[in-house]
Amino acid sequence: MSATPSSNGSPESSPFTLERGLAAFRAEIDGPVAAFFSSCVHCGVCAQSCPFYLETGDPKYTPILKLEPLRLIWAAEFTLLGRLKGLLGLNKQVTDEMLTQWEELIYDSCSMCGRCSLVCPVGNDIQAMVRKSREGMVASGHVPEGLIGASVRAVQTGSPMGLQWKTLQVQINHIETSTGLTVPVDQAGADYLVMLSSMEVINFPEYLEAITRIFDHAGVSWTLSTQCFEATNAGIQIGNKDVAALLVQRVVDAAVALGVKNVISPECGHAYTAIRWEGPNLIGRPYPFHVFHIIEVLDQLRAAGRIKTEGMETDRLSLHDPCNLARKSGVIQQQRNLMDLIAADFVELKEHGKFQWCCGAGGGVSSNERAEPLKIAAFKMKKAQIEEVEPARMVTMCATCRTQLEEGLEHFNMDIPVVGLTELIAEHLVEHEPAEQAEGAT
Amino acid sequence: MSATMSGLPSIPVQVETPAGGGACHGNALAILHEVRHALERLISTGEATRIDLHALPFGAGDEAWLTALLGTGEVRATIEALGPTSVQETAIPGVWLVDYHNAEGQRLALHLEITCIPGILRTQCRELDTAVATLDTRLGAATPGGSRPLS
Amino acid sequence: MSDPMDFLLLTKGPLFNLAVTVFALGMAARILEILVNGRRPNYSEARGGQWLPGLRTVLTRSVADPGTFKRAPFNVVVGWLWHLGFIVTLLFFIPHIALIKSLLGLSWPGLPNPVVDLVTAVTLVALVATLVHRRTHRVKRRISTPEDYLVWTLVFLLVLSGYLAYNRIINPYPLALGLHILCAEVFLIVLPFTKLTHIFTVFIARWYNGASFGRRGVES
Amino acid sequence: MRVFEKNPLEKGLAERLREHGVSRRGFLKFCAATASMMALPPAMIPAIAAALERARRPSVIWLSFQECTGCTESLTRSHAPTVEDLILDLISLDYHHTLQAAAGEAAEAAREQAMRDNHGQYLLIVDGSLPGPDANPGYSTIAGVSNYSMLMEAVEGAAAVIAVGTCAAFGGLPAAAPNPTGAVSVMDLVKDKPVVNVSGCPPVPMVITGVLAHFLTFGRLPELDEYHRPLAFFGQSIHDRCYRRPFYDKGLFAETFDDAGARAGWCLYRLGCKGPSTYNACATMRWNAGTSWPIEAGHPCLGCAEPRFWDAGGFYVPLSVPTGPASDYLLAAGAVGAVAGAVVATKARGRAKEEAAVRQPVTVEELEQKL
Amino acid sequence: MSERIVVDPITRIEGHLRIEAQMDGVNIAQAWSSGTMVRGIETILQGRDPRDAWAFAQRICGVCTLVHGLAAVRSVEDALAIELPTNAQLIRNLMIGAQYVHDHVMHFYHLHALDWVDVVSALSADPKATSTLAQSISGWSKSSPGYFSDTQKRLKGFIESGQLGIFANGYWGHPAYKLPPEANLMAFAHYLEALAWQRDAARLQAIFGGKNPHPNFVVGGVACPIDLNSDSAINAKKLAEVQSVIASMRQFVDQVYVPDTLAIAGFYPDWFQRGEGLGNFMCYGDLPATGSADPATFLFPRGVILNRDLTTIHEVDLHDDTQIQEFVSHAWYDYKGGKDTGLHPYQGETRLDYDGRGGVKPPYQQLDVTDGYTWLKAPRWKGHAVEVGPLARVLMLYAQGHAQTKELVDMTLTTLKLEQRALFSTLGRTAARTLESKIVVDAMQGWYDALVANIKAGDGRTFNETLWDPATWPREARGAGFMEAPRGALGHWIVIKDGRIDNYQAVVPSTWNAGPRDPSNQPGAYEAALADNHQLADVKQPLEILRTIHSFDPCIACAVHLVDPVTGERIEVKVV
Repeated sequence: MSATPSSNGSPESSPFTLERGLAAFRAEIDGPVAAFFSSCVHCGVCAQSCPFYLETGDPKYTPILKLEPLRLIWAAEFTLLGRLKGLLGLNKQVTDEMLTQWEELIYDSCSMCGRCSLVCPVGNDIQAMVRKSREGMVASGHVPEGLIGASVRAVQTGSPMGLQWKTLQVQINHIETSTGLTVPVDQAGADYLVMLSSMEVINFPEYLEAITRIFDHAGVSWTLSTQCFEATNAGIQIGNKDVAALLVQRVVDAAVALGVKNVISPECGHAYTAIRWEGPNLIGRPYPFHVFHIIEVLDQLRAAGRIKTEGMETDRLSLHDPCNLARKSGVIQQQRNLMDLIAADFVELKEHGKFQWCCGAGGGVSSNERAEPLKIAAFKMKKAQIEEVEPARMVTMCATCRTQLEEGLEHFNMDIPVVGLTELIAEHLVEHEPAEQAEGAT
Repeated sequence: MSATMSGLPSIPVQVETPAGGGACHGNALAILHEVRHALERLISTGEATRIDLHALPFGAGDEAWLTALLGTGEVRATIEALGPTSVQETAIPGVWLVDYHNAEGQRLALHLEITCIPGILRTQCRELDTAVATLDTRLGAATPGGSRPLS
Repeated sequence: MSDPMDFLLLTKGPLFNLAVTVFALGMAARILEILVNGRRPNYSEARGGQWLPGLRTVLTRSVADPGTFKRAPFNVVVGWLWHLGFIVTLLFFIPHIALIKSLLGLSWPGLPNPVVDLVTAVTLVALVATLVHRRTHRVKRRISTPEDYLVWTLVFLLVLSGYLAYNRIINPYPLALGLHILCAEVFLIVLPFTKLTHIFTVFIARWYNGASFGRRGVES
Repeated sequence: MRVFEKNPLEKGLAERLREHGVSRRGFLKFCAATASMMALPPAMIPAIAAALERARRPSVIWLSFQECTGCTESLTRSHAPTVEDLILDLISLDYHHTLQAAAGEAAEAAREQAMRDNHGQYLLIVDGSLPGPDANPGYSTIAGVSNYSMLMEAVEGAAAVIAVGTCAAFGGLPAAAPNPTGAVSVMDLVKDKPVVNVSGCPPVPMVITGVLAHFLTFGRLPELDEYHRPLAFFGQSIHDRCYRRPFYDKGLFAETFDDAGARAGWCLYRLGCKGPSTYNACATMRWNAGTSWPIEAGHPCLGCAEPRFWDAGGFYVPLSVPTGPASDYLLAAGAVGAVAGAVVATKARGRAKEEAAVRQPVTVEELEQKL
Repeated sequence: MSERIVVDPITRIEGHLRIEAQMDGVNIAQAWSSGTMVRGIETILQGRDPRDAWAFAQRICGVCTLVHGLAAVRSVEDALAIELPTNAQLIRNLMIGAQYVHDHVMHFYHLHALDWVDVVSALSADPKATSTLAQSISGWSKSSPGYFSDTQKRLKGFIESGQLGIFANGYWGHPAYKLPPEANLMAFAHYLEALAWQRDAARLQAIFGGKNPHPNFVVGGVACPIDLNSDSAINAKKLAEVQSVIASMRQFVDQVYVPDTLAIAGFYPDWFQRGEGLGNFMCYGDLPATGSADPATFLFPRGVILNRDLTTIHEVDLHDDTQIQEFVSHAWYDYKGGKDTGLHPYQGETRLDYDGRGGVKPPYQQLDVTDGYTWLKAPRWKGHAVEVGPLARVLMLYAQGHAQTKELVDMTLTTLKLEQRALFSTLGRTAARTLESKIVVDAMQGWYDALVANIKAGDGRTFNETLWDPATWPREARGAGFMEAPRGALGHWIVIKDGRIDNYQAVVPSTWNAGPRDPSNQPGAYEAALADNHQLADVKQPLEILRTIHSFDPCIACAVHLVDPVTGERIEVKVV
């Protein structure tokens, strides 16, 4: 499989230059990077954790190899030996050709799932370094078109899919009609600002409805913001902190404008990573609010006894942990607590939690049309896992994962529906008189 | 001037000697295996073997351990030539300990011989040449007035 | 300088000083390169601590997770075998302890020599196996650089020369010991400038990893 | 090598012994002792007897240069053969400062006479190093003649040269750093004659007599190692033949001279024993009629039979420990390295920071151009 | 110019000694003593581990093989104030004692006897008469006519072989030989017996020190541990061996050495009238009774006798830089402060300067005695040239009223019908050596008994570990290690800095005795002794010179080993 460079513009016309890229690479090198490269022994164990390698069998997808441009710059400029070699002109240079070649490795064949970072014997955080490498790739103009498109749309329209508030408003109206509940919008001083992802809004409208019902049931003070509803961050996926910071700033501005105490990240993995972990650093200061994933909030409500469910799903359910949520953010037990509320026949995939396998779509792979074959290949890992435990349905809590699971299972003709955990919870809420509930809510 | 000297006092201190005569540092055991092979050779082909114990790295207790293990047999002989040489059959028939000392009693060599009779015990053919002459001389000295050989 | 004793004294004297100098200079530089770079401030709200998870990872990363063990049993078993063998031989062979004591003033009890000898033999076999693996496994073959083979050769020669010297297979002994010390010196000299650096930086790398994940509430 | 042809009237050893009343058994015993002394297997005794039957006394000239007379003293401790048997029955010691009756001119005359009478056939024994041809000849003279001149003159007619003691064999103590007198070994100077090195400080007495006995018995020199030492005595290291070796193998070491380990006879490696790198016969022949040897008496081997043993690290420093002040280098270089590393990293960081200051943020407009 | 006699090499000594004597008719008018070999051991010692110093220093001499090693060890122990365990002190005393007796017996029979004994004359002895003579002087068992007959036969066979070996070119038949053939035969027999005996005597050092020559020592005690239950330590078996060696030594001294000395000396009364020389004698003292180094407990006392005045003993302080000084005005060295200055060993400095200081280019016939003529320095005590050695010690003991010494000296003088004045002579020196052997060998039994008693009392300590590690040492320290070596007062001075040897100096007995003239032209002991009433019967066979020189038991390698300890500079001198 050969990489198809996406950089179609001629170098002269492009604002992105090799120098700009190298500077971006350079800016990303810190102590951990130096420690990691100093420690790599070329053992190849990282390959054994990468679905892209495991399912293609092509050794070029070995994770550590994806970092070669970053490593070369570190070796040449950040080490004594490199400086000495540099005086003699012995250092291997990072070239445009090289970066062109590496574009596929850094974008198409990496979902930044972070599993390699967890198995590397010397402790190299490879995923973090892929993230860093993408900064250089963007600045030098070596980025897949799909990701550029998503980024441009996200900045220009507020959503990577071009979704507008009016579309969402239609959906809100529909929910209010069907549930008889009010979806609070721009409620200043609410406890929670709920963020959404475009994919949910478009593909899984039941999510918003579920939230509306659960929060109503639990008496949670929450709101949406017309100023900003999109939590996903194409800047993280493409790997550019300028774009990412811009998008994070919108969330922060909305939350600050409404004066909320908490922001809830939707059932979307990278959105959580973006606003929970990277956000404050992108804008260069701590938030005046807390950030939670919806699953965290639901589990808190459960623990507080504010969610009462009835009935159990009787078919065999299994759970897919989104990488960004579980491995990269430590939200692992919460979803299991919630599953225990409603699933009578819950079966774990063999490797789960922090050692779960990626669906293959994260890290912008799903926005990168060119990577479709790789994405499907990588999914085979998940598929094999699912086949092992033969669930009737899969449960997850990330729209990207859910889409990938649905598409992938369908691709392999497997009749296993995929549901979101939040909706599942909503389905089992104990019914109360709406009035009573409304009183409690006010 | 007094020519006396103090007598050798008895050994001044009591020692707890381990049974067997001394500690084995490891090499004595290997020798015993070699002795065993030599004995088998002696039985099957009649070939005699000599082992020079002096050339082996024995610890302080090794030799005592080895000789105690081999034990003491029936024959013991002392040859007085250039100092004493003691020949001692061990409790293992055919295994002899031949201990050569110089005139001052310092050991020259210590051999284990695996043979029927150690060579040094046998009468030396070279000296038989002079046997008759020596006897004649002595006879002559013993006979008043001198005597001629009987033949 | 063809004389074995001259050779031994050269390796025990000037060359050793040189090797130690280059090693100390290089290794200190390497570690400072890392530490001076440091980390950028992190403004996100921490879910867990850093120090303890970092230290925890320094230890736990030595043991492969079950999935990796299942998928790369050779790496795990042989890697363990020869690393352990190397460390045992290096740190628990009496003459090495004496050397370390003279350099650092630290000392500890050693292992019986036959144990070390056996461990060394196992290490050698394991090292050969790693080379075969490196040449035959598609990933390892793909990611291997000349440096990997150089380092393998040095490590192998180092262990082999020690084994030959201890078992007195090369004679005279001053030559054998001198060769072993020379191997150790070359090893020390290249250590800071090759992947051998990981002997020291692995602790830093693992700590950074553990701290980063630990901050996010994950035991890595 | 042709030897012993000069004096056809001289009687063989067996006959000489018989004349002072030594029996055939005594002779055989002498042969057994000789075999043991030459470190030859007892199976060689008949061959030794046959050779000694005919052996005549070779002329031996013993030159002493930069020495301490320890080697001669050692020779007199030999009990098989004894020094009196050696000088009366086995060799003709025609020049030897410490033992000879003559002095001054008479002594020199005896040497010159022996060299003339036995030209090409005498054994030349040397103990002590000597100032080399480039050193001041005044550093060591005998009868007004420099050691170098005397050696070269005596070597000319020698059948072979035996360098007794580490000084003669390898330069020894006088050649230890900084070698103030420019001392060299015999081997450094004698290239056209066979040289046997009987090293040791001093050599084991039976090794000196053993080499002489070998020459006497077989009329030739024994097989030598690469240092020209007789393999029969220097073929194995002290360590390989040490009775304390099992303790080394078990990892049991004396830590000091009077601890329980020292009393129990544990290995002396940690006290600096140079046994592993020292090739000599002490462990089997032992010293002073088998009375003891250094390790048996609790002291680590100094390594005295090896070249440059004086400069091979402290006598109480384990063999594996470097001879130089490596830990000082470790500290100093570590400090320098730390600075260098810090400078490199800081420079690289500085550059990255400078670039960050003038960094052009990526904009959507730029990205759009790529589409 | 009148005739100059040169004797080089002086044989039957340790080392390389040359004597030049200026004749005045048949009399020796002046003599010069020259050590002709140098090695530079003190320079070699610089920068090394002080704990290693003994091994280097020991190789100063292989004959008095123990003394330099022990003096070196003691210098370090003095510098660091290390206390010795009692057992270690007693074992060292036993080793020193064995050294004395071994050395003195070998000197008498193998180095000195042939000056008095005509080996060739022994061929004409009557074995029966020899036996009668031997039995008349001693109860020694080997004295039958058959024994002497066998010895004579062996000698005859040897001489008839035509290869005289070590006896070739001796001054046989020289008119100065006075012994009757029977005494010569007896002495020759004892020459051979002593060779055998000394091998046994040397075993004592091997038991404690691993080997002889050059037994091993350690700073802080002895290397051999004591454990009666171990095969690898000093145990009952080894102690019994020690006892048997001591017994054999005592027997030989009592029954052979002492009687032989008296018998031979009886034939040479005139040699009690020449060959003394200086009349000044010095001892450092030695052989402590206990573990402490308190001179009051020494068997050999410390002090100086001047001008043969036995009534006044002057005190000696090794650390006082005005007392012991070395001069190089007639040696092949130079001092920075000028060749006529004197330096105490702590400040000792020496620069090899053969060509610059009067060395004659080899090969040479004659030394330039107006300038440097030896590798020996000239040590002086408060400016006095002094003699050290057995005569000094016996005089010191005698002057202090040591009972056994008085008894032995008086017995000797009575037996030989001599006055006390006869002690100050060539044979007085030789006799003193014999008598002190008797004193020491008797004392050995006492040390042995004390050692056994101490072990029985439960004290097995042999080594003081507390200051073994150089990390425990002060940054700077200096000490003097002294000994009464068989040949006389021996001192090693060490300066330690940062755990390494900064300066090392040895001033040895033969430097005192064989040293050259000093700046005020006072001769050394040899030179003075040779100028004391010596006539040569035959200038071609200067046997008389050998007699007096040998009476000192020269040990020249000891005396010449000095190379610049201050700068460590190696001076390259190209010979034009």
